[in-house]
Amino acid sequence: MKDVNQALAAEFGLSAEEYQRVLDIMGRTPSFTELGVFSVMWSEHCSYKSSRVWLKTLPTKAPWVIHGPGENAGVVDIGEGLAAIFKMESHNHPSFIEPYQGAATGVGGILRDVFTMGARPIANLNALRFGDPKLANTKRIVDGVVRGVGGYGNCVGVPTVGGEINFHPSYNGNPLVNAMTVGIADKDKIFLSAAAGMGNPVVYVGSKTGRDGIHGATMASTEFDADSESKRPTVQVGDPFVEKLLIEACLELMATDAIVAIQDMGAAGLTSSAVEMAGKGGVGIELDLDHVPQRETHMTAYEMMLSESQERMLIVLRPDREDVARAIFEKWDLDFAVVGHITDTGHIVVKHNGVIEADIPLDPLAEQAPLYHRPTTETPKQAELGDVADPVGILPALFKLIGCPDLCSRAWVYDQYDSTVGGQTVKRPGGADAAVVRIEGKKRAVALTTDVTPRYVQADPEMGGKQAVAEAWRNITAVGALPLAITDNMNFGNPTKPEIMGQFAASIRGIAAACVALDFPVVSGNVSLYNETEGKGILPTPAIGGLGVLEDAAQAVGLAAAPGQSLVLIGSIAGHLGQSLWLREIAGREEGPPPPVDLVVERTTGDFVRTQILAGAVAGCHDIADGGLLVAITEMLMGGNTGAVLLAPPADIAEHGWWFGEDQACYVLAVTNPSALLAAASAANIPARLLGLAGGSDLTLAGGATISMIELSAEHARFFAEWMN
Amino acid sequence: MRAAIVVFPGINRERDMAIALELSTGHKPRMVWHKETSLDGIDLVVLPGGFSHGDYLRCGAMAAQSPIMPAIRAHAERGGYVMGVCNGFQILTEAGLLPGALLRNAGLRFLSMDCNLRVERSDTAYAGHYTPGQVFRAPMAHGDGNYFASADTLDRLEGECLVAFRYAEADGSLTTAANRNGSQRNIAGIYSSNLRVLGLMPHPEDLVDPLMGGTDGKPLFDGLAAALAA
Amino acid sequence: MKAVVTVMLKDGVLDPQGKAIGHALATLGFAGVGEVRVGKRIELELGENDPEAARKAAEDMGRRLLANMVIESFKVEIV
Amino acid sequence: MKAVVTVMLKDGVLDPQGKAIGHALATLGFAGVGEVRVGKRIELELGENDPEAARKAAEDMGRRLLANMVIESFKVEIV
Ligand SMILES: Nc1ncnc2c1ncn2[C@@H]1O[C@H](COP(=O)(O)OP(=O)(O)O)[C@@H](O)[C@H]1O
Ligand SMILES: [Mg+2]
Repeated sequence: MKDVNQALAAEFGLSAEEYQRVLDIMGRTPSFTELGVFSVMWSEHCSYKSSRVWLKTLPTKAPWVIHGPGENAGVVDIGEGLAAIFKMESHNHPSFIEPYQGAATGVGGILRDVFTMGARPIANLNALRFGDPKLANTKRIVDGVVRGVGGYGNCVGVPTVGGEINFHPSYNGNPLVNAMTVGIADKDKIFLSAAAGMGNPVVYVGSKTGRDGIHGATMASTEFDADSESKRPTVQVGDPFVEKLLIEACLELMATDAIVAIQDMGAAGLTSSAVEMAGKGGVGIELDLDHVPQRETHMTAYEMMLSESQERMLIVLRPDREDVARAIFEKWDLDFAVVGHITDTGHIVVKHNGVIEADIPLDPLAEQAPLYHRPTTETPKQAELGDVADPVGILPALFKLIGCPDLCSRAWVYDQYDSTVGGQTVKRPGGADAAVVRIEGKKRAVALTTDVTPRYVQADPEMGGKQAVAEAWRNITAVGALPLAITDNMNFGNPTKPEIMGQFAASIRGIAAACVALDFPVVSGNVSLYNETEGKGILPTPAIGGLGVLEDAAQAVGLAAAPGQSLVLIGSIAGHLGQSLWLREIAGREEGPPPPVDLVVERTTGDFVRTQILAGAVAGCHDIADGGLLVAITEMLMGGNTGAVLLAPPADIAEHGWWFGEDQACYVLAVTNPSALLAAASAANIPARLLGLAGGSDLTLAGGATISMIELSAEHARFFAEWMN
Repeated sequence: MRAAIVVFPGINRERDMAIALELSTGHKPRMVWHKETSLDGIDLVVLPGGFSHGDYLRCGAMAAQSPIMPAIRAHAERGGYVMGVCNGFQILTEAGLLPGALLRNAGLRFLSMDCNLRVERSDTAYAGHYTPGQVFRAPMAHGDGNYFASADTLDRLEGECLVAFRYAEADGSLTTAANRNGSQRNIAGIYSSNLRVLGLMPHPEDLVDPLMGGTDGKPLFDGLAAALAA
Repeated sequence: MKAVVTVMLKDGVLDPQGKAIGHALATLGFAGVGEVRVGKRIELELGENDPEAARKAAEDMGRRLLANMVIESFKVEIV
Repeated sequence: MKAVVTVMLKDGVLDPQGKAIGHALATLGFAGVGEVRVGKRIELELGENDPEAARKAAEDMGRRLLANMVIESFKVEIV
């Protein structure tokens, strides 16, 4: 085995200073295994060394928050003694290297983060970003990722109910795969990972350990370069069947009183789970690797400690409950092995073949973990856009937009995801601004969404951060639910570049401001940095996963408008075309500042809309986002298989600005009694305007321009079908 | 009616099925672990949807070898009622309790969307609350629902009127477009010769509540409850 | 002793996977590719040392689990 | 000319399917079954008549489409 020195430390991704710090902590040259432990625990992925200082500034508290960041997932009180447990996590690098397995194991990993806390997973979402659709490689990655998300989620029987998929050349070499899981538990039966109890057995359950994904955590913490090829053997393969058994077995065990602490083996496998569990509990832990269930022969301590084999959990049991636990895992045909015990040494001690392979003090490992205040430079503000002429006219632009890769129907994607298993899916993908999933046996439901508009964040990271949170809040509001909390997945480029770190810091500022203004705290999240290939970084992509609650699922509304219903705009449109899809797709420019977000207006407008929905005054509701008002209207009409006759825009706004501007805090409502709604709005001082009447089979503008909905729907459905034929 | 749902490792629509059955019968079905060996006192045995044993090798192949299978076979031979939905249908064909096999969907992709099913006959315990030729909606969610059988098996099924449901358009016409998974003769579900064993790919159990988008699937369970009453 | 069980779809059972591969190969520019059939290769480590016993066991496995005789046929090879 | 491309997972890569099959064989009472690995067997009709050219073509197909070189390896046989 190589001898341990600075060169090896560098290979393991530790800087010279970091290695020196290891030497100081150990007071000697670390063993190969010890160096491995330090390198993964101090990797960006596990230590958050570049992002921690900023993450700490996020608002994480509210009366309904039971556990914020710091646990495997966030936990919020949703009433009736129930808690929603959720988190989003990235699997970007693995999905580039092996799209199917990368995406599949990403779903598996986030599921474990949620059920390890005692929740039965009830919904999955996935936020995906890919490169230029014209590239064959993009097609291959999209196909593999979508199959992988479905392959794993469908098999474990958790409905995949929502997400996003967008395209931009900046993701050519760095696709983003962010998976989110939501689970439900009794709020007084939450399981945590802090180990306790001198001598308590430490139990390993699930799949056997192989040489999978060794150093995955460090891989997830470095830029891609030519020799990423050589990192390929670390690809992990997921086994959703075993995951399903693991869910059922863990939930069965959790119904007993056997568990002291439990934690999934995620990134950095046995190392991070053992270190985090003992560290959080302020105890020590001793592992005897001879007892670790192994798939391969002659595995070294280093390999076993760093393996990222999937579908494994680590549990600290009450000593007198070992047999109860063993029986449950044997029933489910899962491995069950006592691999160690809790000590009072404050050290993690790893033995193999009677030899002590590692002995590391836990406090310094955590407390002296590197923490960087990386230099930041502010992103320069974009010049105002000024007037942009309309080169094509309204309906031709609509036709082009409705069929473009970023706005066309996503049915090809979600038709491959089982969205109904569980029998509780009230609003399926495509049916509403947020997915709505009822809690089995209750009237209550949760509303779920993921959102971010990377081109806004690129143009103005702070405003873009605000907008991402605002849009998540709006989407939850648009189904009638009360937004409660978010999880975030911060996907950025190389943090050692000041302009990248500047984007990160500014978007955190924006996210934080929006969370405060909207009472929408961050309860969990994940950071993925170094999303760069040959120096080219991705658009900054702080994906937001939002959760809201509906006391009665029957009150949820979708986005479809039915014939005979009036369309009413709530909110005010200034015709903001900067960074709009119209500007990119029709005028061929990616310029200008993103639409401004006024959080006070956002809140008053949304609260009004929600009140109207809960009062039963609204048949359909859709917020204005990508593509603007006319795209929103068209989506509502396609959803209800109807056309509409629309009224003229106000005289003081350019027509294309009115129809395609991406102004924030706006909703289109489909109602049977428009005058009542308009009256209520003016009484509440909320801008509102009658837009037109749904009906017929054509979309007709004031002045007579018209297009058949059949044509629009066909164009809407075309892209993915043709692309993937 | 006393119903049992067989729980094979990896199935995942057992709770959906239990909800639908309880809604129509008023009783919670008994959950039977695949390692049990008796079904005494059970009128209806349901093999639910999911991915038994991960759908590895062939969907349903390993579940068809479960310890509970002899009891299910005996129950069927006794003229008992057995319903297999999705993975349950695959298990029944693998076990030889229904003819044919379910191959990979023609498009090689998982299909999750509502489909229209045409009721081929309603003089059975399962379809009694539908009318012949009626079309109802049901979610489907499968990667291997492409029904295949030899030509003579198909002709026998048709001859004995053992086709239960076919993929159809809303107006009942049988088109290739409606037959998304490529099944022969648009077959979505079939009966055993005595009409007591039913296998179907789509999931009526997931459409029994207006909140979930409709109640098109409920008549199947109401019909069973009525036919097997007491 | 190692047994290799090869499972192929019977002729007449259409093989969408094979068709898709043939199609993909054509679009990749491989000319003149005719029929493509896809099957499974299952390699088993057997406790047996007697080739005949091993073959019998493998054939038994093929019939009872590894192949579905309605749509598939299989071959056993002892290596 | 006919080519047979056999695709197997690389050693060390988890084979969930093989694992499940091994488990099922054991419950069926087949004793002493060790590791089970499952791969694909792809039979291709090639327009080629020259064995060497056929092999080259098949190997090219293996690399570019039939095998996922990240986790799989393949063998070509001309028959
Ligand atoms: N961007 C973020 N915002 C808020 N919390 C975060 C963020 N990134 C990570 N966290 C929190 O830090 C903790 C560790 O994150 P992570 O290592 O991803 O969890 P796990 O190890 O369970 O995958 C989790 O509680 C997570 O919610
Ligand atoms: Mg975790």
